Amino acid sequence: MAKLQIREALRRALREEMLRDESVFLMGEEVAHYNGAYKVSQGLLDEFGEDRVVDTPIAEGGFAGLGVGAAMAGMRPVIEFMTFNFSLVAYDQVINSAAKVFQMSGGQYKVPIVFRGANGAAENLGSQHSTSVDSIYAHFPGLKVVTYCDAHDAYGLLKSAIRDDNPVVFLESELTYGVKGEVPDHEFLIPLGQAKIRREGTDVTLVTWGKQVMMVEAAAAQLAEQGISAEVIDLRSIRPLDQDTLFSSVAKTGHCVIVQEGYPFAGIAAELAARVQEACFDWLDAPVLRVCNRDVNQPYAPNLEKLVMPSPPRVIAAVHRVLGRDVAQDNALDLPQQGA
Amino acid sequence: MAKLQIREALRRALREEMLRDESVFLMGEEVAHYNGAYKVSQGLLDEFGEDRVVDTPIAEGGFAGLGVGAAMAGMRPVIEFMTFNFSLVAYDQVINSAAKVFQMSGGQYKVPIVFRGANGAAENLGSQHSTSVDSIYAHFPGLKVVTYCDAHDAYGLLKSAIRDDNPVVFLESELTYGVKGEVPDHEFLIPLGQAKIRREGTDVTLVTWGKQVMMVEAAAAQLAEQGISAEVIDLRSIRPLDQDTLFSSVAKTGHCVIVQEGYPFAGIAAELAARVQEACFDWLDAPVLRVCNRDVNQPYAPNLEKLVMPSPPRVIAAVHRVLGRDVAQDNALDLPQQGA
Amino acid sequence: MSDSPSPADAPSGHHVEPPPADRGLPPENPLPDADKDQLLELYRQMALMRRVEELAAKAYTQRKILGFCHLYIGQESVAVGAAAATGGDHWITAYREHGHALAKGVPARAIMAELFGRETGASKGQGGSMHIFDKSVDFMGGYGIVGAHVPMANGVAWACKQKKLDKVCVVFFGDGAANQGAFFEALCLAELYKLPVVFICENNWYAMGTPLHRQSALTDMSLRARGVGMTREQLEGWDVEHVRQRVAAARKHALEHGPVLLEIITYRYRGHSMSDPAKYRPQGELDGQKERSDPLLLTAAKLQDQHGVGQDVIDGIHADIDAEAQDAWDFADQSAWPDPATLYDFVYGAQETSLAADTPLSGKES
Amino acid sequence: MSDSPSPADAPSGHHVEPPPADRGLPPENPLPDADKDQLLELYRQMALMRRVEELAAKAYTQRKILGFCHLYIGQESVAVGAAAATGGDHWITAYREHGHALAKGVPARAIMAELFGRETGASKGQGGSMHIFDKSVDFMGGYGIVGAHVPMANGVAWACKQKKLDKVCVVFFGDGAANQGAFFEALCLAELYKLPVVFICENNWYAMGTPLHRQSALTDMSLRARGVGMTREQLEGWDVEHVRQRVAAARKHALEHGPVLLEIITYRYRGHSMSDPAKYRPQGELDGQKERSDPLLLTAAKLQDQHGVGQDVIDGIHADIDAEAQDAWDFADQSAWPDPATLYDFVYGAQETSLAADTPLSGKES
Ligand SMILES: Cc1ncc(C[n+]2csc(CCOP(=O)(O)OP(=O)(O)O)c2C)c(N)n1
Ligand SMILES: Cc1ncc(C[n+]2csc(CCOP(=O)(O)OP(=O)(O)O)c2C)c(N)n1
Ligand SMILES: [Mg+2]
Ligand SMILES: [Mg+2]
Repeated sequence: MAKLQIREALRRALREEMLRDESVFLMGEEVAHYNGAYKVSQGLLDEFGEDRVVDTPIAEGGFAGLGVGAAMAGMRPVIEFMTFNFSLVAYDQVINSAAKVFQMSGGQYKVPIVFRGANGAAENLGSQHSTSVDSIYAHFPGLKVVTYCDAHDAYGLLKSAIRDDNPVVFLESELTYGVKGEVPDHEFLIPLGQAKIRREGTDVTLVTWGKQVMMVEAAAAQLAEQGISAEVIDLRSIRPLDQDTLFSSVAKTGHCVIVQEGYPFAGIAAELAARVQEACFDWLDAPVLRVCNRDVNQPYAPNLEKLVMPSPPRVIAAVHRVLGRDVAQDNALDLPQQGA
Repeated sequence: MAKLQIREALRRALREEMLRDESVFLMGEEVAHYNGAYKVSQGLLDEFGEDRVVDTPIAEGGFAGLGVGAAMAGMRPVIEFMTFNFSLVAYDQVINSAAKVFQMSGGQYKVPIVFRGANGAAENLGSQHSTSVDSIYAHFPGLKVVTYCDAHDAYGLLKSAIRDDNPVVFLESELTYGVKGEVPDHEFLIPLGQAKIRREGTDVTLVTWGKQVMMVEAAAAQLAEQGISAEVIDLRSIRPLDQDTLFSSVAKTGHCVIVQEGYPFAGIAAELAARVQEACFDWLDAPVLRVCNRDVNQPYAPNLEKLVMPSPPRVIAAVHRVLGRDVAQDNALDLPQQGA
Repeated sequence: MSDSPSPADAPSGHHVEPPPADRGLPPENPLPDADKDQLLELYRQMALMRRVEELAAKAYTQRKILGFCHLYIGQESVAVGAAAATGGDHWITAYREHGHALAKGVPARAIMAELFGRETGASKGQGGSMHIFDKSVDFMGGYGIVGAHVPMANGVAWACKQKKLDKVCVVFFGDGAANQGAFFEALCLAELYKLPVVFICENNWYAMGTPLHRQSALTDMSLRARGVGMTREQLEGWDVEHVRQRVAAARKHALEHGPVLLEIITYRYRGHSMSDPAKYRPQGELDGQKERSDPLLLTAAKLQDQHGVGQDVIDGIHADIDAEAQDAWDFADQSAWPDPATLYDFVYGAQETSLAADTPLSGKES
Repeated sequence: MSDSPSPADAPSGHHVEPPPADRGLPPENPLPDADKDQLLELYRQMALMRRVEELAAKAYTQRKILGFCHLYIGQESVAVGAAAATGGDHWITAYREHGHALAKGVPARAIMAELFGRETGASKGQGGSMHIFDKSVDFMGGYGIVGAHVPMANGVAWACKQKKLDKVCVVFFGDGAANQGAFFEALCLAELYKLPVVFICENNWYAMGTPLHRQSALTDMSLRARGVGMTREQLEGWDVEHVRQRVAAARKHALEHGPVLLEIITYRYRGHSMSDPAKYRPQGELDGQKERSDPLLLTAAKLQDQHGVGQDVIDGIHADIDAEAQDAWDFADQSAWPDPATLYDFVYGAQETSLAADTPLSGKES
């Protein structure tokens, strides 16, 4: 069993799938000669050549569209957005082309494509480079939306995403590419649509995904010291959503806090809260709470940015609230989530 | 008091604001010589000339961006998307430019711009022409998102949107441009951020906005015949959100059904459900339910499209469920909201 | 100081080409001229196309067809001429695609049934007028977001190139679409990767109600190619045989050297869609156009004048296509509505590729 | 068949222009040559720019500046030359904008404090390195989505035109940005509406690690203008005085006739951002470049050779700017962090325009 960085696990998945299937190719800015802005594709150009590891100009809409056409014509493109912030200039291609071709064609044309890249805030990148796009893609039927928290899942999920016959938005993180984890040496896949219980607990269900999993696990560890037993669920795939695992947990704990990186308004956390309160109404002892980014565009100043992001103290405060513990509220900054 | 079509009420608002303030101009495809694809801007070219009523090529990103720059430089552009489906090619400009300039500049540059146009399904237009964009704009701080259900509100809200110093996404509907309603002859404005109780009731709170208001009112009338007293709330403005009106109503009725046109997953209905269950947990006798589009891309076939959209029978079924009435469930199509 | 760079302007080590001169498509026509039978067939296709759409217009007024419906009448020579040169290639186009679909081999029945929203439609009633697809003849749709399908053509061509198929992708779009960023990015990428794409801008002089000179400072849309170094040609599209030849030349060039932008001048007789009365046309323009350069009339005249085809033969063709179009209507009208139980069948494609972990690796290392 | 349309190709009633020849910017230089004092001032600005950025690089390694930080070192002559010609106009640019900000008159202190994320920063610490704004000098940012700010320039120019200000909008962007659809749409709209915009493509030969010839089939980015009929010029940017003259010529043209696309050839000495080691450069390229055409060296030589300026004067300038740059650092370093209580102050602008219904109508009917 090797310890791999997440970028290495992703690279191994990419490489194996490219070896396995000649129709798989990787395309995006700096993926080839530069070996990837975050070095995920290091060495792949050398191994597979310019036809299969392809540098593009800065034209996300153009190459996302190219990917969709190639997928319809029998290829399996992996389109890298250097970060998903830049996918907004290609938003129409992902929503109106990739997600709809299968339906519009009455099921004739499948679009087996992966859009992958770094998502969400890294650190101190300002508001145009810190957007979490989870919610604005998961909103749309026809797309799958997948993410991971460690090298093991990164590997197994990316392989499944590439083999999937539908468009998959695969969300990575700049901040965790270098994080190491154990990945078995043998090949394996993780089916899309299965959440993972990262920590078992009895008092409260904490649900999250992506790089926030580690943060929530840290919060859960601190809660354990306070005698609070938190169950931590990593969704891994947002669409399809493994709601059963979530509901069973809440039925057991009676309390639920959802932690989402990104804007709160009509985010995935809202979707989960709406579903949990509907399905688990009789089991809930308190309302479902959400911990999200504060409802502002990301400021550059590091002291402000820290306030914006979900953090262990904010998760712990929410757990205290949901459990009715009389502890200082999550601070006043939570209140004015709506401006003017 | 005149009876005006909604398109006439919008036109009156536009015209008055253009008379009042020379910095207001209207720009979009076919708004000038063709008098608007849906005739909202009929006659405005003749009155105001080509500098203030401006036809564009089909380049939504380009003219949305032009609008943002003009707004920063002291104009008040009203940018028409022929329909909001086409705004997806300009999505980056709305999100990363319009919504963020005020924040990125540390409050130096305001962006007083209105993006307006038809939103959501008209009828039988297929999946690329039927998208409701409410949720994917309301997700973002920095934007305001406003809509209306009748000529009166269309007039008063559009005027406020144009005068607002922030970017406003103003959602109209192809299907209701011709619907007539009373509009007082004197000038008036409706502040953004105030919901309106369209019908008072005691048993259940029905929340909706835009063209679904009429549909929900029809459902409420049928419910009344069954002895169920439904309160109908029209949000009018999604951002800022008048949650107090909503919470007070639910505190009174103890039951809430949210009706949203558009995809359910991480939609505005989810946001409202999440907020209501949090704020009104102790008042709720049953979970908050949502009635949204079914979770599919819009099919063209008229028989299928009817199944997809919210409708009085679906609202009534949800009300029965939320009230615990033992009535036939909303049909089986509701179940598989997640594919594969 | 000159405004053309010399290699000395560039940092050392960089490869700098002089700005290419305007690149025209070589003027040679690659195909032998269409003979009488071929021309008769082209005529038949154009006439069928027009007849099918006339029926579609009638069905629309009877509310058998709903939503948007954009007719191609007047432009028939473009699709038919292009099909005669690229029948075996991939096609992708916009919402005004009934004609393209028919030319590419989608049966009239399947087209009409799609317009009627029936389960026998080309796209099973899911697509409607704007989204006709037929994988069996490589007809890849039918799209409603202006310009957005143009980049997809590059991907289709990419696949052809990778799979070493001797095929191009032909993509059709309007003069209005040539203002979209998607179109520009598509040109850039196609030229950079030298993809076998034939870009066909059907310049019918209007984008909805806006004439070309009010949407663009340049009204020769083929000139867009100059901004990216692409080979181009502007041509009149009235003569189906001429279209056939020049599209064939473009196809040849695309396979041998890389993409071509053709702008084909044409004209639509109807409004933009069924709901557009088209009052924005200058007086007499439509009539003058029909008289001067109607594709059907021109080809009929050529058949008679140059190939000695009698009026009876032409009449016979019209009788046949009337019957075929009527048959398409009847078929559509009698077809069933899609089954509501299929509503969720079109969200995600069933998995065909194995997700099993034991699928062996193949390729270099296997 | 020729590939140039004749008016006869078009439907009657339409206005068809022949395809314009390549439109070069008239070669006349509109300004008198910079005199000694002016040239000294240009030199001072370039030297200050470089010094401020050297300090920024140092601060970055000390983690006083975080996130992305893109240095402009090597390109100084472009911003400084352009400012000398358009100092009173509006500017809008991308993330590599420390130099532009300084040239346009944003104080070094406000720039450095913004990089440090302090409340005294140009954008109050909200923006950071990529989002510097200063409304008081019409410096309109600092944007991070490649190409997306280019269309905004049209709007600024639109406002200038409507308000009958004698001003242009100057927009800067990179060679990489000239592949984005947003850029193309901006050119189309600017030319259609004849807006007073000077588009400046700073061709520094790389978009991140990708050299120009691998991002674009055409490596003369000014040729993009030909696809939309715009006036254009490609020029070398090493000589600040030459940049000043040609930007002045473009400004004049923009005000009198409509937009201009200038491609100014330049070179960046550092990596794309602070985290890029820039290993992709061919051996010797950077050194050759510095030797051959460093903007500071060239101008210093000109001052000495043509204007008899002594080394002492040059040294004096450097002493001054060292002090000014250090002062900016100190100012930034001692400034306070933004107050957390202001976190929600930057979501929506406070309403300044009256929403009162009784505000009287004005204009024709009032
Ligand atoms: C992105 C986008 N913007 C606007 C529209 C609305 N619209 C549909 S067709 C059309 C005109 C297109 O003109 P052109 O490209 O010349 O094609 P033609 O209709 O003449 O065949 C417009 C504006 C759209 N469908 N998509
Ligand atoms: C839409 C978008 N895609 C990708 C990026 C990542 N990115 C930032 S700068 C850059 C290169 C830009 O090159 P160029 O336009 O030549 O400007 P330069 O950096 O050379 O000044 C890239 C790819 C981005 N910021 N925005
Ligand atoms: Mg057209
Ligand atoms: Mg560059």
